[in-house]
Amino acid sequence: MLFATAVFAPLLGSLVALLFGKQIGDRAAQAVTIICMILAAICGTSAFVSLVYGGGAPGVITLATWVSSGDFSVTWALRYDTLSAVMVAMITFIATLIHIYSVGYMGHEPHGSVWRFFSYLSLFTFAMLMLVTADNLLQLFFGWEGVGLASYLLIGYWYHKPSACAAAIKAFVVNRIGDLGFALGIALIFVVFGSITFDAIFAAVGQHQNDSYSVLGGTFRAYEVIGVLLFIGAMGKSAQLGLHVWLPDAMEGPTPVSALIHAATMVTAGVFLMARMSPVLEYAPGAMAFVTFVGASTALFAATVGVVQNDIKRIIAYSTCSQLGYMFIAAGVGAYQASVFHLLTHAFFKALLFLGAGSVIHAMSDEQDIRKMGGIWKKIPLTYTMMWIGSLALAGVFPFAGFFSKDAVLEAAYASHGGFAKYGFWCGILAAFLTAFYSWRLLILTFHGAPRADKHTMDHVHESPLVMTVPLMLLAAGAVLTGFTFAHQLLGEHWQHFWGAAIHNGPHNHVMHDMHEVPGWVVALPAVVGLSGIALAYIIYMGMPALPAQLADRFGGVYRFLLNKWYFDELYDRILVRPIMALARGLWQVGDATIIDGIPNGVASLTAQGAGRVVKVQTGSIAHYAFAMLIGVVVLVSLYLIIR
Amino acid sequence: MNWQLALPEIFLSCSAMAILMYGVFARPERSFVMSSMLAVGALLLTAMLVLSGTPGAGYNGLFTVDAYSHFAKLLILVAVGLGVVMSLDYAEHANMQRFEFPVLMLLAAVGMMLMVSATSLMTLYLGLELMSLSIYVLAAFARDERRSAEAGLKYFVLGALASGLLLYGVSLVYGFSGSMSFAEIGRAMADPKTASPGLTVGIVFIVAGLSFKVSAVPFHMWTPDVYEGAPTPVTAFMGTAPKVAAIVLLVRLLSDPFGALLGQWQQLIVLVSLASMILGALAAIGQRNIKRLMAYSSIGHMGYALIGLAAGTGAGVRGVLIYMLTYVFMNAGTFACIIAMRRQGRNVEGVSDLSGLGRTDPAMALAIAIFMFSMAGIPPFSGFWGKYFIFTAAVQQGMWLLAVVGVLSSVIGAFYYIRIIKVMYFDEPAPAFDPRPASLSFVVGASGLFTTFFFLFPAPVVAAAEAAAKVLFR
Amino acid sequence: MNALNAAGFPLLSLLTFLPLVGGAVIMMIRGPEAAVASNARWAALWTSLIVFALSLVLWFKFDTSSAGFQFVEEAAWLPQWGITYKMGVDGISVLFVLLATALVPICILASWDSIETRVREFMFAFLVLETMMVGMFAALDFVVFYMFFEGVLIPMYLLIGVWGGPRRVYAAIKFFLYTLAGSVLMLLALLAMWYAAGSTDIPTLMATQFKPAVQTWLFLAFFASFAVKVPMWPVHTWLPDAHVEAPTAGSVILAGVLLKMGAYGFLRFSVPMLPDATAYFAPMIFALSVVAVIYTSLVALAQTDMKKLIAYSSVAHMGVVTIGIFTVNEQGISGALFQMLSHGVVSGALFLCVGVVYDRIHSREIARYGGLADRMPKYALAFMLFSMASVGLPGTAGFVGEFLVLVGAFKVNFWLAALGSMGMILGAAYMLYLYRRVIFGSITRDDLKSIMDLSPREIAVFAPLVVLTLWMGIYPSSFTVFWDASVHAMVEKHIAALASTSKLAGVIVP
Amino acid sequence: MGGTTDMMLPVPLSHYLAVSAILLVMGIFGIFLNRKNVIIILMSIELILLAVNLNLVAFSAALGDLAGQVLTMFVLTVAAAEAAIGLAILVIYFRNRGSIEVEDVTLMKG
Amino acid sequence: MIAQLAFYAFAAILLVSAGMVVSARNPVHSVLYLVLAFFNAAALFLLAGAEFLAMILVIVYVGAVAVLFLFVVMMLDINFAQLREGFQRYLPIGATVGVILLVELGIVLGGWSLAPQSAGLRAVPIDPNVTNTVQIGRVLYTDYILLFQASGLVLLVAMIGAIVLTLRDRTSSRHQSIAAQLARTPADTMELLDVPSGVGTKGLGFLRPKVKEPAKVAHDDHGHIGHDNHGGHH
Repeated sequence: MLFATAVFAPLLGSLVALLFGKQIGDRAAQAVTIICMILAAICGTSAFVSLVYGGGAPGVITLATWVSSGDFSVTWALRYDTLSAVMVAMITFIATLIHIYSVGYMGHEPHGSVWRFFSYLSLFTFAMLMLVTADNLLQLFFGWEGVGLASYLLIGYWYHKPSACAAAIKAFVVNRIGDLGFALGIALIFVVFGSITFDAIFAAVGQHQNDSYSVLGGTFRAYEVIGVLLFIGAMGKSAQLGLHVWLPDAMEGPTPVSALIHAATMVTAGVFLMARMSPVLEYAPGAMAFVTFVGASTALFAATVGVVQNDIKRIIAYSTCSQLGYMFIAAGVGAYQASVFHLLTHAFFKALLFLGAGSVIHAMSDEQDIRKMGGIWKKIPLTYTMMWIGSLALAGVFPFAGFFSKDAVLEAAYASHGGFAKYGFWCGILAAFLTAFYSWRLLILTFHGAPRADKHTMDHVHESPLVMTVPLMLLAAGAVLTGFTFAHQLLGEHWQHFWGAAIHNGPHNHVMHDMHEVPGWVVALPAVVGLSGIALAYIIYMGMPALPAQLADRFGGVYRFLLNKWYFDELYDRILVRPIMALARGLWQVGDATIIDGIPNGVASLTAQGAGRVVKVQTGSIAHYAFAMLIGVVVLVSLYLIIR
Repeated sequence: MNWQLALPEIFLSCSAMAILMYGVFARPERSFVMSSMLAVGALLLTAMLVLSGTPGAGYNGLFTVDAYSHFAKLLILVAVGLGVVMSLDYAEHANMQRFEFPVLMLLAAVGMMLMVSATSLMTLYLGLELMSLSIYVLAAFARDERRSAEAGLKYFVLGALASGLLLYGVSLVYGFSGSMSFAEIGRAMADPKTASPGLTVGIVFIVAGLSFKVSAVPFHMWTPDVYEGAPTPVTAFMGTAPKVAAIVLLVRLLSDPFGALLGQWQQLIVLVSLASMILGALAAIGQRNIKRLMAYSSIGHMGYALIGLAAGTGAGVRGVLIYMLTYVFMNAGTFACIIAMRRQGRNVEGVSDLSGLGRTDPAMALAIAIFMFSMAGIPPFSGFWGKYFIFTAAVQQGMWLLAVVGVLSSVIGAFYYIRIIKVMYFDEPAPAFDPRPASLSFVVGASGLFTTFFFLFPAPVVAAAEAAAKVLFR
Repeated sequence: MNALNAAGFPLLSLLTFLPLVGGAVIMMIRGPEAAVASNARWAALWTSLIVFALSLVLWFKFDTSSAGFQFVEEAAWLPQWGITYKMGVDGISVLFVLLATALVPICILASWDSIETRVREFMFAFLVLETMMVGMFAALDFVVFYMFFEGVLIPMYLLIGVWGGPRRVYAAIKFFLYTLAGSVLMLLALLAMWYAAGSTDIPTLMATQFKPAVQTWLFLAFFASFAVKVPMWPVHTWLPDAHVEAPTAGSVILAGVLLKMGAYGFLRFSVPMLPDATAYFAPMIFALSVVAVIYTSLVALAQTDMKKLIAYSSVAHMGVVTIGIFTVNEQGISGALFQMLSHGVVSGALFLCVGVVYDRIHSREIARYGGLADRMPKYALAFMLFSMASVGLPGTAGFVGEFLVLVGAFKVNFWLAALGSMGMILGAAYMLYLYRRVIFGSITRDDLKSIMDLSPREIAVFAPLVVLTLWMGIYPSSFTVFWDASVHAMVEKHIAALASTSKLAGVIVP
Repeated sequence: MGGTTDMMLPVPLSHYLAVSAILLVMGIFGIFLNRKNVIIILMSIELILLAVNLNLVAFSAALGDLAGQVLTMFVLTVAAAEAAIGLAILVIYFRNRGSIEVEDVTLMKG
Repeated sequence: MIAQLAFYAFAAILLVSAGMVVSARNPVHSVLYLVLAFFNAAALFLLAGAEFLAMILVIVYVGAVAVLFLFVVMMLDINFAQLREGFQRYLPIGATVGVILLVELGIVLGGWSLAPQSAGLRAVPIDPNVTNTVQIGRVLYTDYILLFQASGLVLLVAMIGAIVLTLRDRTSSRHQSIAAQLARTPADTMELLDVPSGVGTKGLGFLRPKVKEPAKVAHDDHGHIGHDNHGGHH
C-alpha cells in the first residue's frame, strides 16, 4: 500500500496541476505537487526501509488487467523487490528535492504557466516510478515511453524557443529509435517465453537456453538477440554512443529538468533495465560483451567531449553520458549490483551538480557559458561549496560517494575476464582522469579567476534563495553519505541478502566475489588518476590561463573535433536527417504526385483521348454512318466465316 | 383460329384509329391534349388486356403469346405511356401539339407488341417496320426545327438501310432453312453441324438489322445525332420502348430458332457487347449536350443488356429483362428531367445548364442524382440490380472477359454520371428553370420511386422475369 | 424465417434505418432558412444520439463468450436466389457498429457552426451515411453488405463535393472512381461465390470451401476492393485528396469509419473464406503494408498541409492494420482490430483538431500557425493527447493495437515486425514536427493573437474522445474481450483449413 | 442442285442468287459512291430491297413455298410506305436547309 | 432455253441499269435507270413464276415509288453540278467492301442446298395447278390476315406521316374568324393617349395593343417621352 501510494501520489499531483492548474493558480499547483511528492517520498523510503531492514517480503501488487489477447496477457501490477524499492526511494527523494528547488528556480517565470511545469515534473516522476515498479516488460515500456513523453514536454517547456522545441523532438525521436529495439525485444521475449511477466520469464530462463532465432541472415541464440534488442532500447534512453545525440541538446530545458531527467533518473532507465533483466542477460554473453563495449566507448567518448565544452550544463550532461557508460561497463561484466550502486550515487551527485549549475545560472542572470563567468565564488559561497562536493564525488575522491561506486565498477571490469572487460577497464581509467580534469576545469573557470561577465551581471550575482539551497544541501549530504553507507550493503559480502532475488547472477558469474580480490593497484588507480586530473586542471586553468587557448590553437583539428562532439550531429544530419527529408519530399512529389497519381491520371487522360478519338468518328455524315454499318456487317460476316 | 390472342394489339390499333378520327373532327386546340389522354387510357386498357390474356400460339404460327411476351409487352406499354405523358407539355411549347403525335406512338406500340410476340420472320419484319416508320415520323415531327428534320432524315436513311440488311438476312435464312417460322427454323437447325453457312450469314445480317434498333456498336452511329435532334419526348420514347422491343426480339430470335447455333452467334454478341460497353463509356465523356450524353449512355447500357444475351442461358435472359425494366425507368425519368430543363419557355440541353440545380430545384436534382447513380450501377438503386443479374449470368457461364470489361467500363461510365451530379450539386447555380408541369413531375416521381425502391421488392419482378426467361430456356 | 432476433427485437435494423428515418424527417423541415438550419441540426443530433443510445444495448447485451453471430435477424428478400436480408454482429463487427454510432453525433456536433450552407442537406447526407455504415458492419448477407458498402459512396461523394474545400470536385470524383473501380471487381467475386455456394449468406460462405485456384481469383478481386478502401499503398492517393477537401466531419467519418471498411472486409471475407489464398498472398500484403508504413510516414513528414499530414498518417496506421490481419494469429488480428478502433477515435479526433483551427482561421497550412499554446491551452492539451495516441504512446489508445500487431508480426518474421514498426519512429517525427509547428513557437500573426480556445461545444465534442483514448489505452481489455472469442475461432479455423488443404494437396500430388 | 422443287426456275437457283447478290453489293457500293446526294442513297437502298425480293422469290420458287412470295408482297408494301415517309422527311429537310447534300447533314456530330 | 436466255438478258440489263443508278451523274437519270431496273426485275419475277408480284412491282414500284422519287428529285431543284464532287474518294474502300462481301456471299450461296429437315414442311406449298395470284389471294386473307392488317397499319402510318410532315395549314394566311371579329370591342384594340408635343418616340418603344391598364407612361408627368400613335393599331 505504501508502495502503491509512492507510485501514484505523483500522478495525482500531476493531474491536479494539469487539469486545474489554470483555475487554482501556480502557488496551489506547486503546493499540491510538492505535497504529493513528499508523501511519495515518505512512502517510498518507508517501503524501502521496511523491505530491506524491516523484513518485509517482496511481492507483486496486481491492479488490473491491461492487454489481453489470446495467450498474450498483461496486467497492471507493481513489483515490490529490492531493486524497485531502492529505485523508488531514490527517485521520490530526489524528485521531491527537485520539485522544491524548482519553486525557487522557476520563480521568475511569468505567472499562470508554472503549474504546467510542476505537472510535467510530477508526471515524469510517476512515469519513472511506473518504469521501475513494473511487473512486466510492457508496463516497463509504459513507464519507459512515459518518461520519454515527460522529457519531451519538459525539454520543450520553453516552447517559444525554437531550439527547445527542436531538442524536445530530437530527444523523443532518438529515444523512439531505441524504443523500437526495446519493443522488438519484448516481442521476441514473448515469442520465446510465451509471456512477458518477469516472474514467468525468470522461471523459464532455463528452458529456452538453446532456442535460436534467425535474423540478419544468421541464426543466433534467442537470448543473445533479446539481449541486443533490449540494449538498443537502453542505448536510446541512456544516451549511449550512437544514440546519445539527444542528451546534450536536452539541456535546452529548465535546469531542474536536466537534473531530474537527464542526470538522476530517466537516463538511468537503461541501466535499470539491464539490472532487471539480469536473469536473461546472464545467459547472453555475446550481448553482454556488446554492452560492455558500448558502455566503455561511451564513457571515454563523452569524457573527451566534456573536456572542451563551454556550456556549464553541457559539460555536466556529457559527464552524465560518461558515467552512464560506467554503469553499462559494470552491467556488461555482470556486476549489476555495482552498476545500480553507481546509479544510486550518481543520482545524488549529478543532481547536485545540475542544481548547483542551475544556481550558478540563476545567479548569473541565465548565463550558461563558463567563458563568461569567473570570480564569483565569494559571492555565492554556498553554491560554490556544493559544486565542490559534487565534483569531488564525480571525480571519485575518497570518501565521497563516487569513489565507492566508480571503484567498484572498475574493479568489477578488471576482475571480469575477457577482452571487452579489459577494454572497459582501461577506458574507465582514462575517462576517470578526464572526468576529474573537466570537473575542475568547470569549477575553476566558473568560480575563479577574473570575472569575465559584464558589470551589470556581476552586480546582480547573488546567492540563491533558501528554497533552492536547502535541496542542494540535502543532495550534497547524499553525495557524501551514500557511498560508504551503502557500499558495504550493496556490494559487501552480504550483498545477496540485500538484493534477494531482485538481481540474478548466473552460476558461472563470480564477478561479485572476484571484484573484491583485485590487486591493490587496481583499487588505487582510479583515485590516482582522478587526483592527477584535478591537479592537471588546476595547473592549467589556475596556473597558466593562457595555455588552453594556445593548446586549442595548436591542436585545432583535435579541438574542433572534440568541441563538435566528434561531429556526430553533422554526421547524422548528413547521412540520416537530410536524406530522409529529401526522400520524404521526393516520395511525395515524385512518388505520390507523379508516379502513383500519374497512373490513374494517365489512365484518365488516355480515356479522355480515347473518348475524343471515338467521338471523332462521329462525323455527323449519313454516308459515314452507313459506311460504318456496312463495314461492320462485312467484318462480322468475315469473322463469322473465319470463326466457323 | 384464335384471333383473341392478338386482342391487345387489335384493341390498341382500333383505339389508335379511333383517336385519329377523334382528332380529325375535334376542335384543333383541344385535340392534342384530349387525344393524348385517350391514348394513355388506351394503353392502360391494353395493358389490362395483356394481363388477362392467356398464353398460346396462333395466326398460323406467326404470333405467340407467352410469359416472355407478356413481360415485354407490359414494359413496352408502360414505356409508351410514360412517353405520351412526357410529350404532353413539351409539344405545346414546341408547337407540335397535333393529335397525330399520340396516334403514331400508339401505332408504334402496336408494332413493338407484334415484334415481341413474333414467332415468324414475317411478323418480325412487319412489326419492326410498323414501329420504325412511326418513329421516323416522330423524329422529324418538329418539322420546322432544323435539327429535328436532320434527325428524322438520318434515322430514316440509316434505318431503311438497316431494314434492308435485315431483310437480306431474312431471305437467306428463309432460303437455307426453308421456313420463316421460328419453330421450323429451329427444327431445321437442331443440329448445328449440318447448318449451312448461309444460315449463319443470314443471322449476321439479321443481328445487324436488329442491332441498329438496339443501337449497339457498330450500328449505333445514328444514336447520338438522332437523340440530339429529335424532339426530346421522342428521344425519350426512342430510348425506351423500341429498345426493349428490339432487344427482346433479338433475344427470342437468337435463343429460340437459333438457339442451337449458340456457339456461332455467341462470339458475335460478345463482340458487339464489348464494343458497345466500351464505346458507350468512352464517348460520353466530354459530351456537353445532355441528350447526346444519354445517347452514348444508352449505347453502353445496351452493351450490358447484351451480356445477358451472350450468356445464352435462362439466367442471362432473366438478366436482360430485369435490366431493360430498370433501364426503362431510369431513362424515362432522366428524359422527363431533361424535358423539364426549360428557361423562359425555351428548352436547354447543355450539361452546364444543370449547374447548381441542387439549390434551385432540389427535388429535380435529387431525382436526376438518383437516376445517375442508378445508371452508374450504385446500389441500392435499381440500376445496380440490373447489372447484378446480368453479371450473374456472365459469371455463371464463366464469361470473365465480358464481366471484367463490363464492370470496368461501368466505372468509366460512372465518371460522366457523377460529373452530372457534380454539376448539379457542386457548381454555382445557373438561373432556375421554369416551373415543372405536373405531367413531367409525375413521370419523374414515378420513375424515381421505382428506381429508388426497387430493392425493396425485387423478388416478384425477378420471379416474373425468370418465368419469362423459362419460355425460351426450358 | 424468423424476422426477429432472440431478444424479439430487430435492433440492428433499427440502428441501421433509424438514421434514415431521421434524415427523411429532416428533409421535410420547412420554413425560413435559419430556422431550417437550426432545426435540422437539432433533429440530426437527436437522431444520432438516440441511435447511439440504442446501440449501447449491443455493448451491454453482447455475449462476449460466444464466437458466433448475435442479434441475428433474417427476412426473406430474394429467397429463390439465396439472398436474404440478414443482419447480425459478432465480436469482430460489434464494436465497429458502436464506433460508427458514436462518431456520428460527434461529427454532427463538430459541424454545428462550420457548416453554414445547405445545413439540412448536410445533415441528411450524414444520416444516410450513418445508415450505410451501420448496415455495412451489421450485414450478414453478402449482397446486403455490398449494397451498404457501395452505398456509402453516394453520401460521401456529396459530402466532399458540396461542402468541401477548393479542390473538392477533383477529390470527390477521385474518391468515387477509385473506390468504385475496386468494388466492382468485388461484385464479380460476390457473384462467383454465390454461384459456387448457392447463397450469399456470409456464415454459409464462411463454411464453404472454395477451390484453391478459385480462391486466388476471389482473393484478388476482394483485394482490389478492400485495398483501395483501406487504403493500401499504392492505391492510397485518393485518401489525402479526399481528406483535405472534405469538411471536417467528413474527414472524421472517413478516417474514423470508412477506412475501416476495407480492413473489415479483409477480416470478414478474405481471411475466413479464402484461407489458402490468404496464406499465399500474405507476403505480398506484408510487403505492401511495410512499404505503406514507411513510405507514407515519410511522405507525411514532408507535408505542409495539416489534414494531408494526418491523412498520410492514416495510411501508415492502416498499413499496420493490414499487417496484423494477415499474420492470422490472435495477437495480430486482435491488434489490428484494436488499431482500427483506436485509429477511428484518434485520427478522427486529430481531424477535429484541425477542424477547430480551420473554423477560426480558414487555413490548413501548417506554416500559417504557430504558438497556439499561448492562446489555446485546452486545445493544445487535447491535441497533445491525440498526437501521442497517434504516435502510439503506451497508456493511450494507439499503443495497444500497434504493440499487439508487433507481437503478431514477430511471430511471422523479424523484419516484418521491425519494418512494420518503423511507424513508431517516423510517426513520432511527423506528429511532433506538426505539433511543434502549430502549437509551439511564438505567435506571429495578428489573427492568431485573438484566436479563441475551445468553446463549450467543442469541449463536448472532444471530451468523449479524450475519455475513449485514455480508456482504450489504460483498460483495453474492456474492448478486446468483445472479439477474443471470435478471433480465436477464426484463427483456429484458419489453421484447420490450411491443414486440410495441404492434406488434400498431399493426396492429389504425392 | 437439281431438286424436284426448283423446276419452276428457268435457271439454277444459284444464278438468281448471284444476280441478287450482285444487286445487293451494287446497292452497298452505291452508298459508298454517293456521299453527296441523299436521294441516291435512298435509291441504293431500293436496290438492296430489290435484291432481297429477288432472293425471296427465287427461294420461294426453289422451295416450292409461297411464303417467300407473300413476304415479298409485304416488303413491297412496306417499301412503298417507307418511300413515302422518307421522301416526306426529305422534303421537310430540304425546306429547312435548302439542300440535300449528304455532307450538309452534319448539324449534329461528335 | 428461251426462258434461260431471257433470264440472262433481263439479269444483265437489271445489273447494268442498277450500276447506272448508283453511278449516273444526274439523279433524274438515276431514277429512270431505277425504273428500268424494276422492269427487268419484274421480268425475272415472272420467270420465277411470281406473276402477281411482278405486276405489283411494276404497278407499285414503277407506278408509284419511282415516280415519287422522280417527283421529289425534280421538285427539290438540286444543283447537279456539285453533286458529283468527291465521287472517287470512297471508291477504294467501297470496292473493297463490295468485293469482300460478294466473295463471301458467293461462297455461302454457292453452297445452297435444301435444308434436309425442312423438306415437306412448306408453310404454303405451291400448287402448280393454281395460278400464282389465286394462291396468294387464298392465303393472304386467311393465314396471313394478321400480317395483312399490319401492313395496312404500316400504310396508315405512312399516310399519317406524309400528311403530318408535309401538309401545312398555313398559319400565315388570313382566315376569317367571324366570332372573333364580332367579339371585338374598341377597348380591346385601341387606347387613346396624350402625346406631349415635341417629344420623340424614342425610348418609349413599341407599345403592344390591348393592355388592361393604360400604359404607365400616360400618367407620367415628367413627360420625358413621346408617344407612339400607332400603339392602338393591330
